[in-house]
Amino acid sequence: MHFEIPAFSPAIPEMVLLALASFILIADTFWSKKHPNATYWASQIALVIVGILILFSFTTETQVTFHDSFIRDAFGDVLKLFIVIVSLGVFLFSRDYMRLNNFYKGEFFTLGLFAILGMFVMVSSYNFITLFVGLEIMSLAMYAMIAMQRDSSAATEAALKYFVLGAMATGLLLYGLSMIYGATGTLTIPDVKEVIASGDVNATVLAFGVVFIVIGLGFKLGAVPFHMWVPDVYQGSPTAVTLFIASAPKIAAFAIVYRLLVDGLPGLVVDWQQLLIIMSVLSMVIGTLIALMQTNFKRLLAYSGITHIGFLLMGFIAATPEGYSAAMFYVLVYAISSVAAFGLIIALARTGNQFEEIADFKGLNQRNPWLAAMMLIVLFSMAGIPPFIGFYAKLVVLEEVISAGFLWLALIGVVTAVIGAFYYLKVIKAMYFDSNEDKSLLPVAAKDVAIGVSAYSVSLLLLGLMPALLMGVAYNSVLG
Amino acid sequence: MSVGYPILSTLIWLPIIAGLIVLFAGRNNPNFAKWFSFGAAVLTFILSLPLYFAFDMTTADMQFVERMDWIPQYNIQYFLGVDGLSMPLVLLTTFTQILVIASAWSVIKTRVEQYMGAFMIMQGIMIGVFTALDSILFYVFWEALLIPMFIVIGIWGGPNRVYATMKFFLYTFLGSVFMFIAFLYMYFQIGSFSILDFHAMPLGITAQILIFLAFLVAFAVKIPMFPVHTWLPDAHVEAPTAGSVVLAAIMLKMGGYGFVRFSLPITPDASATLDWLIILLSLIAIVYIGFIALIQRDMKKLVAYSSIAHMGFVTLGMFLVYSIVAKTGDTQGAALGMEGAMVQMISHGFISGAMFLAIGVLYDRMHTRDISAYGGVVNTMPWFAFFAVLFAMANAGLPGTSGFVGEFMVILSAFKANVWFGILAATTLIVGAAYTLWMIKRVVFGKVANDNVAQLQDLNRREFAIMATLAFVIVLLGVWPNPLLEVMHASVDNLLIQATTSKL
Amino acid sequence: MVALSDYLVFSAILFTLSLAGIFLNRKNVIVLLMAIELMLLAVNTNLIAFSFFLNDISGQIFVFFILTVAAAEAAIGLAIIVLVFRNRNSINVDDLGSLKG
Amino acid sequence: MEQHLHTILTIILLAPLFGAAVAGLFGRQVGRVGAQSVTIGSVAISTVLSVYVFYLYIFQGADPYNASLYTWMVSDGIRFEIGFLIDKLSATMMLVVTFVSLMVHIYTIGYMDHDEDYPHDNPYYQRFFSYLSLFTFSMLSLVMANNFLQLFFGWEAVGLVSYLLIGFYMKRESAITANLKAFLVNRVGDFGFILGIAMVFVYFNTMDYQEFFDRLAEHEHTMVQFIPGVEWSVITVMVILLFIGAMGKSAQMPLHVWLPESMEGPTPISALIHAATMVTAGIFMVARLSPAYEMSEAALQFILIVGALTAFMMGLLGIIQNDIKRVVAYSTLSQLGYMTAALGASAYAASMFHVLTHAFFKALLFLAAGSVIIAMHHIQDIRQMGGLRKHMPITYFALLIGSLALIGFPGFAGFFSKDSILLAVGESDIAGSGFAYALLLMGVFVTAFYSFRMFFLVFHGQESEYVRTHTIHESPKVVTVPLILLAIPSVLLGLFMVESILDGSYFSDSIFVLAQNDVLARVHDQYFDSVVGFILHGFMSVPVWLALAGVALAWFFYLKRPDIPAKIAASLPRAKGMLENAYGFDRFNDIVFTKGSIKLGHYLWKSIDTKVIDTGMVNGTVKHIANLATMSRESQTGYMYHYAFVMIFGLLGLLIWALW
Amino acid sequence: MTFEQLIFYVLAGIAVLASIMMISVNNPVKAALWLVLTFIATAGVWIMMQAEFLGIVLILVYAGAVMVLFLFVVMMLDVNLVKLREGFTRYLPIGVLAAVAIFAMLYMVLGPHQFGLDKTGEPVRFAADYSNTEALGLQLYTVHAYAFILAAVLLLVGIVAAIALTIRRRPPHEVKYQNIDKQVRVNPKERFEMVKMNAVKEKPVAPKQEGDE
Repeated sequence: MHFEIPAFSPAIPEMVLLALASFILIADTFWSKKHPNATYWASQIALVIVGILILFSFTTETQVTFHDSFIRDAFGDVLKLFIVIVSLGVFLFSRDYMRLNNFYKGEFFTLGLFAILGMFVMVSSYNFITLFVGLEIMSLAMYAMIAMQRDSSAATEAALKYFVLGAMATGLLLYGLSMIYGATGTLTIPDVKEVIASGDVNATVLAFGVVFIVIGLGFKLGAVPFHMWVPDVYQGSPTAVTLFIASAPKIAAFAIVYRLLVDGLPGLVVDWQQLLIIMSVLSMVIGTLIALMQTNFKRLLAYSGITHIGFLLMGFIAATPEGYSAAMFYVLVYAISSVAAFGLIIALARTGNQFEEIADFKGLNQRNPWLAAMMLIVLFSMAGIPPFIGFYAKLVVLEEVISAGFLWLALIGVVTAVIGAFYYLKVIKAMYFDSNEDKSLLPVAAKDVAIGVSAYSVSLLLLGLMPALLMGVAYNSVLG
Repeated sequence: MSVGYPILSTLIWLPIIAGLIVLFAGRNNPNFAKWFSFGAAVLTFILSLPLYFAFDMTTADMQFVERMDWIPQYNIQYFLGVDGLSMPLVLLTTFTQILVIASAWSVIKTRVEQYMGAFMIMQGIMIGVFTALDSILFYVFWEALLIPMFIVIGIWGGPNRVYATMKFFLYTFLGSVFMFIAFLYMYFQIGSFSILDFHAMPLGITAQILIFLAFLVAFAVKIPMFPVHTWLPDAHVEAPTAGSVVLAAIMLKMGGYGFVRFSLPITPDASATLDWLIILLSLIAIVYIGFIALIQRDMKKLVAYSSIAHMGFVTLGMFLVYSIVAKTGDTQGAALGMEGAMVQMISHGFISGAMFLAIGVLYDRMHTRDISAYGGVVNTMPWFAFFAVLFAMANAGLPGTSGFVGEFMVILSAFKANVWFGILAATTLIVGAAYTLWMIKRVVFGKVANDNVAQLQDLNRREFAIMATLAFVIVLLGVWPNPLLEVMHASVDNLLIQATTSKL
Repeated sequence: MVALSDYLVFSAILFTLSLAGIFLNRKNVIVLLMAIELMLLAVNTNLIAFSFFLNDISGQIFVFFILTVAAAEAAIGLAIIVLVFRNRNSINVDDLGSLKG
Repeated sequence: MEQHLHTILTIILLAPLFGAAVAGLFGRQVGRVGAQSVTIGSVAISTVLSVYVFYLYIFQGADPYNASLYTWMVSDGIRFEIGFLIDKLSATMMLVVTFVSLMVHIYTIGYMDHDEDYPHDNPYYQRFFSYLSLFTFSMLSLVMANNFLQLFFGWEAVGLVSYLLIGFYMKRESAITANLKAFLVNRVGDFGFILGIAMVFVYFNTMDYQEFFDRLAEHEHTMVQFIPGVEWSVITVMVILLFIGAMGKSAQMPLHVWLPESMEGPTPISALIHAATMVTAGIFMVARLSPAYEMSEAALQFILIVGALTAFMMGLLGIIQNDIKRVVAYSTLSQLGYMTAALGASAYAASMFHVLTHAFFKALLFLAAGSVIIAMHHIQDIRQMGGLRKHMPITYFALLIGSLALIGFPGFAGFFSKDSILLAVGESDIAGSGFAYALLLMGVFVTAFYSFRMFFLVFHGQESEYVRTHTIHESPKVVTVPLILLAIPSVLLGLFMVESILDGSYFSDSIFVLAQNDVLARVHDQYFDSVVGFILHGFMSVPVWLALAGVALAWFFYLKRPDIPAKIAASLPRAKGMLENAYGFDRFNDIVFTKGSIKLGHYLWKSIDTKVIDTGMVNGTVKHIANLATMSRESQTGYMYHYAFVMIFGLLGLLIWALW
Repeated sequence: MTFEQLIFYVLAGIAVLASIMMISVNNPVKAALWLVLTFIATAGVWIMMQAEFLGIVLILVYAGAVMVLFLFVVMMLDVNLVKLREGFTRYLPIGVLAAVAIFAMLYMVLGPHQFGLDKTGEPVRFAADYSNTEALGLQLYTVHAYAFILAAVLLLVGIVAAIALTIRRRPPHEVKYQNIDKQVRVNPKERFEMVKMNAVKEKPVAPKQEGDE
């Protein structure tokens, strides 16, 4: 058998990340006693290095290696870069949070690095196997990170729920993949596309497989009716992990949806489009409705996240390159907003007041106007009010879905957006209009967290003023 | 047209940047916040004057145009310009802003920098609304305005402010998203978000009607028209004085502006088909709301309702053209209604602003807006009473004040369109006078009602200056509206051509 | 001769039974996990059957990875169950309802 | 010459405005003397210049002057101007307005010197002068107007000032109610008026009188449908709408209700507004637009009937009034009815003539009444007076002259104008003129009766308790001099004018009458040979005898047998009640319009705005969404197996969907 | 029915029956054992499909290791079985209905009319010397090397996670750890201190009186 050594260069960021993560894993056991912050800093440096590597190796050309199981393209690089950007924030905010809640552990960062590696693998996956393995690396690390706060019954409950349901979703996804394999005889994504395009396939089986795949993906994204884990996990997990779950994995999940449905199954667009429409509508409606009644802020963000996924899916429903780029833009915006939102919770959290309930935010404007303003930006951005970037995210997906002829879907979208605005306003109301019995000032606990979270929040405004920057990135990376 | 600097951008961004500076630097330094805001407002006003003096009245084209790419992916541009329809509104905004800032001088004591900052930012955004010629840019400003207003009502508002501000926000947000969808739909058709391109695009009747209805919802909420008006009284009642002023004087105008900038030129056939709806709602607003205003016990609520009735004239005047054309075959008389509507907007800006400021003056002293808590204010505050009666008369449409001009023009035009329109519109002469003057009677005249009234102090210099300025403008426009009208002739004529040229 | 459909239907039965198992053993987390293992078994059977009839080894490779993953997953899952039990002294799903609404 | 005249007219118009502004805005700074000097000075300038203009037009027969002062606005190709149309009609009115104003200004110095409602340092005094001057300005702008827009300006401006003046005692609840009522009732008239202007705009596309007159013929036969199937003549509808405005301003039934209550203002105002000027604005307007009114017989009929009814019914009400000012007020209403009736009979000149004479004698009456009120220390009830004759002889004679003029005693100014009207109506042959004539004749009797009832009760008979216990003396010079000045024209004015009025030479072409309607010409031909002859003829005509009968009856009832009126009143309770309620107009208005509007407002607010829209649509939607949200929220039970079930059912659903 | 079919049906039957037992028995230990049986029978089916390596792996790794882990956990946790069985049949009808419906659809798609022998044809039968393990290995270490490495990473994550989650460093007050380093370096002076005290005679304690507190 003739074997060719594959080109490694496209995977340098992954390799470096793996090496650094492994190094830190080992090193952590030595230095964790004396230098509790060493692992944190090492992880951040590792991320920066990887980010720089991605940035510097960026080309618009597409490279496929490892025998068609790995693809490096502009699309993937951009997503990876944003995963890094988002994760930098996640790590930054986590450290403080874990210290505050007495479960600071080096493993958190190493597992985080491995999860990021899993995401990278997902983003670059070009066959079902790597896609699946990447997904599992990420998921397993994530399960463990949730349960890391071992003494918290909420955290363990969340971990268990996430784990069981996640495993089930994986089973369904695999069942779907097995059917695609059965119908096309290949596991490689571009080959699947070719075989389907040739027409020599069992369409029923494919359609069936697509249902299972969509369910699996829907679960990872958190789309209704596969969303049930989302609120519980967001609420139960330590905020540092919620922050992680709500941001970077969404980017990765977006990537595999794109790889599978768009790269792999464009021939079945009629099938998955229908399914996504159902999920999108349900997500927007149910997510919005349930969010209205929430009192826990993290849970509220979870439901709002479900709604956002409904919007995100509209980009796929449009089924045009512009639509995908719109969805990509949306997911990037959503990830940044999530980091900012949860980061703000961490920035505010104190011993004895975790700032998880909406009621905790009462009178925040008097107690810390700056962070209140930051939260205001984040919430309005999420609500889709200009001039914040969240508005443009909605703008592009709505435009694309209208261009695809789904005017009614866009209408449902905007109506839910209006109803949804109510719950964001509820939080703003608490911050600005209500007064708290506790009128004491709430000085910033950790400067780095405050600065970081402000950077993320302000970026929502700045990007909103110059949306073409980010939009162009998404646009060019999908359309080439 | 050029004045040496990008005038429109300056007018938008100068106040916004000033507002941000105030927000940051004004903390713990309320005096700085006040003076800086005031200075910025005055500067903005001065810088806005060339709009009028360098304005070319002979053309309906956009002037002072600024245009550059903003979001090239979707062909969205940073595209600004004014014509005779929007330029007066810009000046109204810059002018009112000075009074708004001044009105809060000693009244707002908590978080002054946030208050001033919010209003400065609001000003920039409002100017953006009136000058944006790209629909997305327009929408951005349109929606962004909700944020500072929401905050202002919510923080410095009355006891029921949360309900009011939520209602305000959600109502207007709900209205405008349909407009947003309409923009997206039109972009999908022609690949451009430019309003001028929208004007020129062909559209089928079904599409037009849907777009028209989408616009209608957005603008009707903002104006507001019956039956989506109930947010306004609530918002006004709860808002702080300056908030009410901005709300009544400028934000309501955005709805009226929307009709002339979007509905009429973009969907002329739908407008022609559905003009009866607008006219019906306008007449309901004029008559029905008048009666409701009559029985209000809260001064602000009363003025808020009267605003709705007055804005009924605006919408009525704008949509008379089709009835007139249907009846007489040409547009003779329609321009009168249209210009009347525009004048009514400007004039209502001053008058309602003045009314709210006057109420604010009382509220600052007595901390109630309940009519029954007053009586005989004239005995202790003669100057205030002078201005109050003047403003009330203007509100009642007395000739010689600006309130008369627009109403007069619209009534004439309405009568031409349909006798009954004219008759119903003219009932405002009676009802409008009834509610306004009845309130004046109960508040200003009569014996000193109680000890609180007896201890009132008359206007201080600052308040006097504000009131006098407004009174001057109101009377000036009343006795000589021509300078205002001549800038809009060309644009109104052009608008009428657009509105009566079928797109089918 | 055993037809492909026979294998597939067999795996479909296993798959269905795993779903039924979820319904029946809704309270016992461990049995839930076992039902999921059953589901993976059905998936694997599917893949192997296709691989057999397509004469393509990659299906089996996939199964190999799925087995690997499932093992790791089981380890973590059980670790979590242990943690839950330590916290609540129960693995009854009914007791895991503090997060809701 | 033209430029010269233009400047003069501008000064006439603006001088009072300047005075008003100075006195009003800088009252404290200029002080009492300053305010009165400025206002009186400026009105005096206007008066002098008006005399000059009057001289130019009436005696020199100058050509009508029609020019624009400035362009108010241009819209839709129509110019809305502020300008002057000066001819004999407006020149006369200008003189009346400025002269009466001047008198009132002067009189006010004494009358307003002390006021119990205000402390002395309150600038009420300056304010009052400011109002008076402002009123003069408004009225001048009305009469000098050359277009409908300016007419409406002046129209509303006098309404505003009357509002301010009536409510001058702003602490009195009655005053501020009255002024609100006055304004609103006037607004009802203006409602018709503005619609009339709208019709002018629609059919004539101009606001300018001259253009309007020139185009009248075009629309002689144009019809308009207000209600489908019913066609009306455009001109008829238009002039009736305009006349509705006049009904409000000139207090014709049923829009007269504000006028009696407007007596809440200080007396000079009452005199000014109600005698000479504001209320005659309506009459003036109809005369000004006579070319249009002449084209519609239906409108003329309407005007005639309204006028005659007002003249009679309002006179009746004068009988039972006890407030001295109210008596005069009702007499004003009644006299306005006469003027209006004259308009209806196309006797515009006679109507204007009556306006003039009435202006003087009614001003005289009011000022005399005011003088009495001053003397009585602001007591206005005539039952508390009596025997004042010897205390205040000048006032006594002034009031006597005024009353004689009012009842049309031959030789007095009122006689000529009133008799012209009666004769004209009698000569008129439009439908309803007979009925109107009868009403007017009865009105003459009634007028005489109530005028002298008041006169006798005030000056003759026994001194009342109050008069005996207080020192009553004649008013100061500033009060009596205007009385004397006004008494002169009240006696003499008619003598000089009657001929030129009747032969149509006075107003000549500033008033237009169709030949077949020209009743005054017929009157002139039939009854007029010379002034003396006219007076003699008067003595032999029914009206004068009716008037004398009225005087006699008043003498009998109130001086001879004061018990009879009470008995009559007791025997006719229903008639008395009706009169006391002023035919129930106020009650009707109160119940239907005031309370009705408030009820309607409450209903609309509570049931539609609050209930249907707010509670139902807005909050209802919110509630439903909230309910739905709560329900959906319960789906998230927290139990993992439920989550799994949902996923499985989701799978099932999507499978079914995909296979369908 | 060929012999091959017979074996298939027997194995499949065992697997199905065992899995039915697994989902319906009360005791999780028994369920685990039934699952093991299912695995073993299924492994037989796999081997029939010439996937010998995977069949063996299934038995060794799955039945042998994973299920043992399950059993270990089940037995370690003292689970109240009675409570776990409550309402066992509550969702049975709807569960069966859903399962049957899903199966019906799966059957429609995967059944004989789609994948009958007439549709797919015969599978390729390899010669006896064909090594399934070698074929797998070749692929695994060449084409799928990347995935293979990732699988290693995955297992590493599993290890790290499991350790991080379950290892308990108990706080010092609960458990006394022996620190030899410290013990060796102990200085007697740190442990023993001479204190000089005056001889004081203790005063007798006053008898407690009532109401003293």
